[in-house]
Amino acid sequence: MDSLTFIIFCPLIGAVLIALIPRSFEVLFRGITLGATGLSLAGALWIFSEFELGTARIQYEELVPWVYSLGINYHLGVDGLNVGLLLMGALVAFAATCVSSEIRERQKEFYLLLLLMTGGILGAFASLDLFFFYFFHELALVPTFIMIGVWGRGANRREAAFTITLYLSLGALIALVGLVALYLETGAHTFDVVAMTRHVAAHPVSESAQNIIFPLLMIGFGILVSLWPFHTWAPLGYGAAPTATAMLHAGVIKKFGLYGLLRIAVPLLPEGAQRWVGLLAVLCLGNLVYCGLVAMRQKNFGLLIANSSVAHMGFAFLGIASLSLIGVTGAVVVMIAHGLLAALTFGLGGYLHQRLGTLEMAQMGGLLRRLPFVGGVLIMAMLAGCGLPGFANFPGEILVLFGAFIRHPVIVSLAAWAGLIIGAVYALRAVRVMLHGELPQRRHDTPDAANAWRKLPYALLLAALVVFGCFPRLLTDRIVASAQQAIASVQGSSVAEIQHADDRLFGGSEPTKASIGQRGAFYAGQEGIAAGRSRRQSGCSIRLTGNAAHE
Amino acid sequence: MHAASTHLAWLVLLPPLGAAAGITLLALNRPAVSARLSIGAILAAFGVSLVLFTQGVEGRTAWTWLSIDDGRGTFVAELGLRLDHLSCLMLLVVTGVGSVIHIYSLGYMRGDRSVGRYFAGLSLFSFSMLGIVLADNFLMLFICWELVGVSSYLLIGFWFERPAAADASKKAFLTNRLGDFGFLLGIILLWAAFGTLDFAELEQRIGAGTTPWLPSLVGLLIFCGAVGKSAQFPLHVWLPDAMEGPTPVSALIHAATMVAAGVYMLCRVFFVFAAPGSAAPDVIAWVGGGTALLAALIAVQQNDIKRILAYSTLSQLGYMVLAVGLAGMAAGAHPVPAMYHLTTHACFKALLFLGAGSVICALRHEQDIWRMGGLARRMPITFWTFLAATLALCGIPPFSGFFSKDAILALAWERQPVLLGLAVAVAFLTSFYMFRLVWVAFLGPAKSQAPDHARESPAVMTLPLLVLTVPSVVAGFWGIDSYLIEHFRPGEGLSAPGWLGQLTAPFHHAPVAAFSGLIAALLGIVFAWRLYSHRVQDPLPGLLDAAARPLRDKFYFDEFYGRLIAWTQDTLARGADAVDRWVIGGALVKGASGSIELCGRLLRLVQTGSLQTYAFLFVLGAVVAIVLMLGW
Amino acid sequence: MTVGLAHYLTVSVVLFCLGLLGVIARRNVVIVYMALELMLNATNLALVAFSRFNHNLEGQVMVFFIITVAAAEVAVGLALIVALYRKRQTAHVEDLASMRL
Amino acid sequence: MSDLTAIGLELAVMVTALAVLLLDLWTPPEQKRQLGYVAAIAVGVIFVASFAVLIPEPRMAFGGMYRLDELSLYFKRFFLLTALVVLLMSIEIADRIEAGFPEYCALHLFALTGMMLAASAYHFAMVFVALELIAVTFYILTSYQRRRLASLEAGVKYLVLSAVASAFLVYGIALVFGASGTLDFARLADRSNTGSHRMLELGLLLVFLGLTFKLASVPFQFWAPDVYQGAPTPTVAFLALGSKAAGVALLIRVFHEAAPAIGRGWHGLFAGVSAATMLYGVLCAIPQRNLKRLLGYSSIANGGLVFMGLSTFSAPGLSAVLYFLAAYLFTLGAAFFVLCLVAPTAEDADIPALTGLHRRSPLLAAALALSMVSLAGIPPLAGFFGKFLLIKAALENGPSWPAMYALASVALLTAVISISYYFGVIRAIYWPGETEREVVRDPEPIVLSGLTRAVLWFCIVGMLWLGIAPDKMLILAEHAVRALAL
Amino acid sequence: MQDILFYVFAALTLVCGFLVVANPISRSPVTSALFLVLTIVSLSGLFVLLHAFFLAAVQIVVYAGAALVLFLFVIMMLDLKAEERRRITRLGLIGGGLVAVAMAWLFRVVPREAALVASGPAHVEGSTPALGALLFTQYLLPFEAISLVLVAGMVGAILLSRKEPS
Repeated sequence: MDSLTFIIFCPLIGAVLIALIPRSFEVLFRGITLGATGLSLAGALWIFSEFELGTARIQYEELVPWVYSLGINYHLGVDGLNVGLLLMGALVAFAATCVSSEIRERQKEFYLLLLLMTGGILGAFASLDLFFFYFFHELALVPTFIMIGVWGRGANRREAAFTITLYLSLGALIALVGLVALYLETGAHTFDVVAMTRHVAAHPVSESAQNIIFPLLMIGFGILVSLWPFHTWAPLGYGAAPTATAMLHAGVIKKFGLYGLLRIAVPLLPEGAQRWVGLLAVLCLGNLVYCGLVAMRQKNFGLLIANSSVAHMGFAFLGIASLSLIGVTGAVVVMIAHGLLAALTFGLGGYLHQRLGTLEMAQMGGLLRRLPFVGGVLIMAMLAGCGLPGFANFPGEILVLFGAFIRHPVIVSLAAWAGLIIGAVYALRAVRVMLHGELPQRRHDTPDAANAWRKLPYALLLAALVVFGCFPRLLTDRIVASAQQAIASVQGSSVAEIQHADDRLFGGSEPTKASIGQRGAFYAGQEGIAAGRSRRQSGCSIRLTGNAAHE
Repeated sequence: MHAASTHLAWLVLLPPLGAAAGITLLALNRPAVSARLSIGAILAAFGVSLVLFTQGVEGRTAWTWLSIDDGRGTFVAELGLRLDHLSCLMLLVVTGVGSVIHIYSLGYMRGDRSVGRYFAGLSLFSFSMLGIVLADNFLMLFICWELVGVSSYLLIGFWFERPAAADASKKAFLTNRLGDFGFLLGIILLWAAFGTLDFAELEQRIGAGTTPWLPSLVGLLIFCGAVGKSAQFPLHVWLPDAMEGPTPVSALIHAATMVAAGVYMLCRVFFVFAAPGSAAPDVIAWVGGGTALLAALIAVQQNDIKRILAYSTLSQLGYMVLAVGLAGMAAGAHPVPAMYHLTTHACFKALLFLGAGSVICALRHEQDIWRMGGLARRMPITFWTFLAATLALCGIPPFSGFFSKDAILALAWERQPVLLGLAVAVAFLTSFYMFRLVWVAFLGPAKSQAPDHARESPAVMTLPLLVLTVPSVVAGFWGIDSYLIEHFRPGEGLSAPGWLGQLTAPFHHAPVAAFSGLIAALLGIVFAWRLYSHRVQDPLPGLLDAAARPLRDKFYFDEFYGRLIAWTQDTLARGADAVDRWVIGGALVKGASGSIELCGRLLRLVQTGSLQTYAFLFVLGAVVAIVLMLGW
Repeated sequence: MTVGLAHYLTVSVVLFCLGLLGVIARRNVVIVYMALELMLNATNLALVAFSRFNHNLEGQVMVFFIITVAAAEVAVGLALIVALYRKRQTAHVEDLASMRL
Repeated sequence: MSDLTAIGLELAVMVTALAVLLLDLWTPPEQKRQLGYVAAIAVGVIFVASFAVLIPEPRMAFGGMYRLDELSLYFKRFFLLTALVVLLMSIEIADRIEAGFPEYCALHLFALTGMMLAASAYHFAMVFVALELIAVTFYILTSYQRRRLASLEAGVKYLVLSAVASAFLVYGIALVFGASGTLDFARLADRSNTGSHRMLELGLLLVFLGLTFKLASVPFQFWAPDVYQGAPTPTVAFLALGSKAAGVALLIRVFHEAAPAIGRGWHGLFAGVSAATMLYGVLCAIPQRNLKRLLGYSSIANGGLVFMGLSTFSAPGLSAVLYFLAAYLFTLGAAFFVLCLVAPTAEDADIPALTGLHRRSPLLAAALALSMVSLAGIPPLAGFFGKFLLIKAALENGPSWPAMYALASVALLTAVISISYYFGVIRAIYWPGETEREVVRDPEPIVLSGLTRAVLWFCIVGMLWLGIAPDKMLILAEHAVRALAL
Repeated sequence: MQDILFYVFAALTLVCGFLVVANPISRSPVTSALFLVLTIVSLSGLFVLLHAFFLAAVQIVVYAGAALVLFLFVIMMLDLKAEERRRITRLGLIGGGLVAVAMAWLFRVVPREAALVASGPAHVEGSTPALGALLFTQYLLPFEAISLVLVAGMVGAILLSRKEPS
């Protein structure tokens, strides 16, 4: 079995195993799940470490023709855009399994669904075929629904489960229509992203079609990522979901839409992207500012982190809307960082809920005294959430802000406001109310994470956040070449726009020009574009030979 | 030798980080180990700094943290360390004062159950602060800037179970963030305009000329960072509250180093403000002067020993910022006075805080000066060192504060006489409130039972006091200013006179400034003596009547901000929440699903179950189909 | 005017619509069946007429099938009424509305 | 003689039906159930044998009445497999059939013969007779549980409404005959431009309306929920699958082969019917609490989807329809099979009554849940790929006829809405009950026989197979459509 | 002569047809059944006019002979008194009348376009042998299939109407 298939199928095979084992062997289920996600994690780590840097070539490629007449292939592969996401997904899945020890009843179903979700989302990230890409993502829909209903919490979990399911299906279907339209418009008769990209390079999609398909994908994927104003499902759903589901969903599955935008919408529809990113940038403010403000008003910790998770998505959108290499790279970093962070916060929220029976912040206080480990990790997570250096969110957000500034200066200013201040306000308020202050009498016997095993998931996620935060080149060196390729088609037409924006910002006065002239090839002098283009072509030729080997 | 030794800078930076990480991971519950780790790390950093300083090492060393080349320009974020006169001196201050305070903490924090956490925070702070000092580009500066903010947050909130401490830590962090917002925007703008964040390159490119409004805007935005960190008006409100942290923390962070980081940063990137045509220096000077006066006025009516010191810190920071602004007003100037004052202030203010800590410890955490008195006899070492620091602060020659403050007054005399007047007034107020403190707490009669049991603190606390007294007294003769001038104007600083020349230099250079400052200070002492030498109650409210109230209540800034936030941010948040709940979540989402369901409920009323109805609808449907397809 | 195809077709159409009226308006299932027979008979008439004027016998074959089917339908339908009557003593459609919405 | 080989499959089914009727005479009452197995095995064998039928090119028989081509063969196999599942279902409820179980099986086989004939009909007389064979048998089958008033009520409703529909159909046939002078599809295709065009159009429209009854689509959709609720479950399954597919087959034949020009001109009618049907089915289903009735509405909505594929008048659209039907077979097969086992009467089919099913029988719960997921069109199950193909075909037609975009968005909207009620069923199965009535105190496990398990697994595997590895079936469907020479 | 006969039969057909479905005097199913017989008989008269002699015979034999007897037989089982007590439903009558009239109006195309269809003079073709030949050659398959319909109908009628075993 090839390595990517191995990563995807470990959880799926685990699920089949669990389905076949009788209910009475309850001990086995958790073990199998840990083993399956652990193996996936190991595989993802291996791929991540063996990943060849500095190239946009697709690595670990696997290609099996699947449906001939439609041009659907089982096509897996990683490049910079998804290698980190894959690792993050596997890590979160493993951590989610670890924290699921709180599940006591109907373990068989629970772990089965958990593995299904995991396999699905890893498959979605590894797929290079539109069909499988979509297909794998949708595997998570039903498990989410059942998990919220059966193991969820709160009185309104019925409403939450239905809302999240309907909303996500709506988004997924809109995206599906966009994908199918894209397939039809390219005329390449293939769902294979690689082949499609190659085809589009020679025969671009007509501009009018791009202008229709891009917003379809933007809204469809946007709904999946809780783009404002289609975000209300997220707080509701995550507030009611069991811990592991919320971790996987908010952490990993939600990134699918962003990944789709980067992998498909932007490279294949450059003109559509040019035209619509302005709107995307404005909407992302809805996430950053508006949802941040909403998070400030929440009295329930679960809702607070859910809203904050929605708010953070704004950075990823902004990075994509920048259509610049720096911004897009930043967006990918944000995706990974937020995945880890969201999983961590939801994991901690789950711990608190399990121990306290509530997440109403008014009923907590001074918990840090009783929970030095969990509380400490929670403080770090909240600080990471407000963009503190040392955690992976910081490099991502910084790159996004820098990358998007020239195209959207005002929006970046407001985004920085949201990230630095609004984010800090609600994060610190939560810490203040829950962990600081006096410990209520009835909370005196709240136990901390007792042993290393209990601490492991939180420690793992936090460690990943810190490692990527301190050494962001682990991510960016892998991402850059692929991000460059993703926006290569946009850049051609983008140079003039950037120049225009630059002129608008700094005026046309001569001294500025002179100073700007010193920035090397900042303005994409002809050499710059030519270099980019030749790089792209060489990338293509490498891939071509790669495919030939498969065929 | 030199090329190799720039790498030594890493040895300054990394031990505290290692200590912080080590304590967090391994020794959180082992007080002795954590203390040793932390103190060892800061001492090591101090040792290396000393080597760097004495060897006069200059140059830079870097590690690429992030680098993205997009074919148009490169976004490089390096963790670059820059060694020059400015950073070497500052390293010495930070590690020197830091070492002393670390050791002092050993005594002060004895018996607390979270010593490990305390030292971890302290080490993290040292690392971040050293990072700011060494940074050679804006991004690294910003990173460490943020880390300083967070370590301050962790340390202020060290006793998190006290609501006041928890609130204060939150307030400090958020207020800092407000400044950082502007700071970050400034950095982004700089990068967008000049394509680099490296100080040296930026200095060149800005020097080459820009659009006229750009330096002003960037300068003001960058200054926002300093306003937050150095607690300048209007973001000064967090510093007094930060006194809720342990006293050594107040000494290290909120007196000597962190708050000075803003001023250090202004000096470090002085080229931004020095750009011709920039309006920023005027604003900076006025903000600094205003803060100095405001804080001094408030300090006059404070009764908490640490708060008095905190407002005094604010006031002195105002001086420094004022100095930077004054320096930037004219072409070709340099902000040496600000750095000079920063250095001396670090020593004597740390000493003051440690002295206050010693008193607080002895009185079992009593901080109200009106419940002290007569401590001079019971705690002689504390008293004499405290007095020395006070004299330095008031600018009485030959204590170090006189020289550095005089440099600022001289600069003001050169540039802006109105600001000189303001500065002199502040000098008067400074000596007034400081001697008020000395008289009430140390010299006057005991005002409560508390001082009766007071005893001199143990050696581990008094020794640091003594150590710090040395630079507080004699730093004025060391020629710190010429060392610094050498940084800004290579070659000019070498012609320093001997120490005796140093002593009399102020009176030669700008006699008006020197004498006015000195007279104001002496007047302040006299006033304080007259008013407070034998009082058990503050007579000032009686004398000033209604005017004393706003002073005591800090000019109502906290109340005003509370209202402001409630009016703006909370209203916005409430509005957003309501929109989310009622408009988006309610009207749109629930409305859509509800109306669809309603359609369904209405539509299925057609399914009456009656055969005749069905037959009728069948035929009706057929009629409609025929009409639609074939017409009438 | 000699009687032609149009005349026969008119009769057929009217008869068909009479059948429709019966199905809709009458509540006795037996009469509904009769109305259905009318509709089928109208069809028969049309087919026979077309057959004659089209010079094509196929229409008549069709009529043959329709008559047969109609007979089978009536047989089953009446058996159903018998069963229904045994169960419920009614042959009225309005009594048959237990399942709705 | 060659004509007889052409109808070999139908003959075999017919012989089986008659054999079952005859064997009934000598079978003791307690063993009558075994005759069900006989019928099922025979149908299974015929199904397998159908793969031995090779048709190098379309072949006509019985004077052009009957056409054997890939398309008809595809439908025949579909009907056979459907009948197999339905017969197995019938065996499960044999003890609840009052009036003669062997006849019940035989009647299904008669209907099956009618469907298979319909798939090959190439002449309006054949169309009429085949449809009536289906209809008359279903009159009997729906009212088969004659002790239940609901079953009788369903029978009467089905009979009267179906008869009205066939009156429209047959009047339409008469008009077509009158206008064109022929009933033969091939000749009609040649002549459709001569004679009275308006009368021909009116005739075809009436035929169209008559066929919409079979698909339970607008405007002839009202019967479905009532009949689904009242009729015996296996019959409902056959009605929803077989009868509907027969209608589809005839719609394809009539409007693609007999009158292609008019059909193509009427894509607006198809699209309009499609949109109205989907909306009607989905909207009415939202508040529905009875699973059988719910499936009735769902069947209406799916009829609309089928119409969407038909309205494209393109090869991808039609192969999507064929694929969708195959997917629908496994999906509904599983759903109705579960219903047979857990809900002996219609009242038991209330959705809240399913609470605790996962504890009573995990397999049943999983099968029902999976079929709901498939109906909702969510991967990895068959229904998803079917809907995917349909939507793709619709969008493909968009450039030439933009209204298809609107139709695709209606399909999209209804797909989303439909999830709400399909998932309501899943909720009932897996979630713990909320109200007092829903809480199952001491659930009684449902014991399943080996055969039952096998059938359920068959349906589940079929759903997964069509959802995950659609290639084979898609090739089959495309191959079948190629017979139409579009 | 033929034309007069046509008008007579046509009028009889329609009037009796109307009386089947909407007899203003009696709502008894028996009356309806009797008028149905009349309708069918007059229809077979029309068939004769159209030279479809065989069908005319079949019409009378099958309908009047078999189906009608069946109808009457069933009607006799029912409680006719109860039928009398039922209210008249104006709504059904009005609604049904409206759509039926609308339908008739729409179908006016049919007689109007008859001229296009009937190109030449009418032809006598309704000979029974020709019909039989057609039935057993070209129409063999549907003819055989219709027998299945009858079998099914028969089986069904027996199953549904036989007395339930107690």
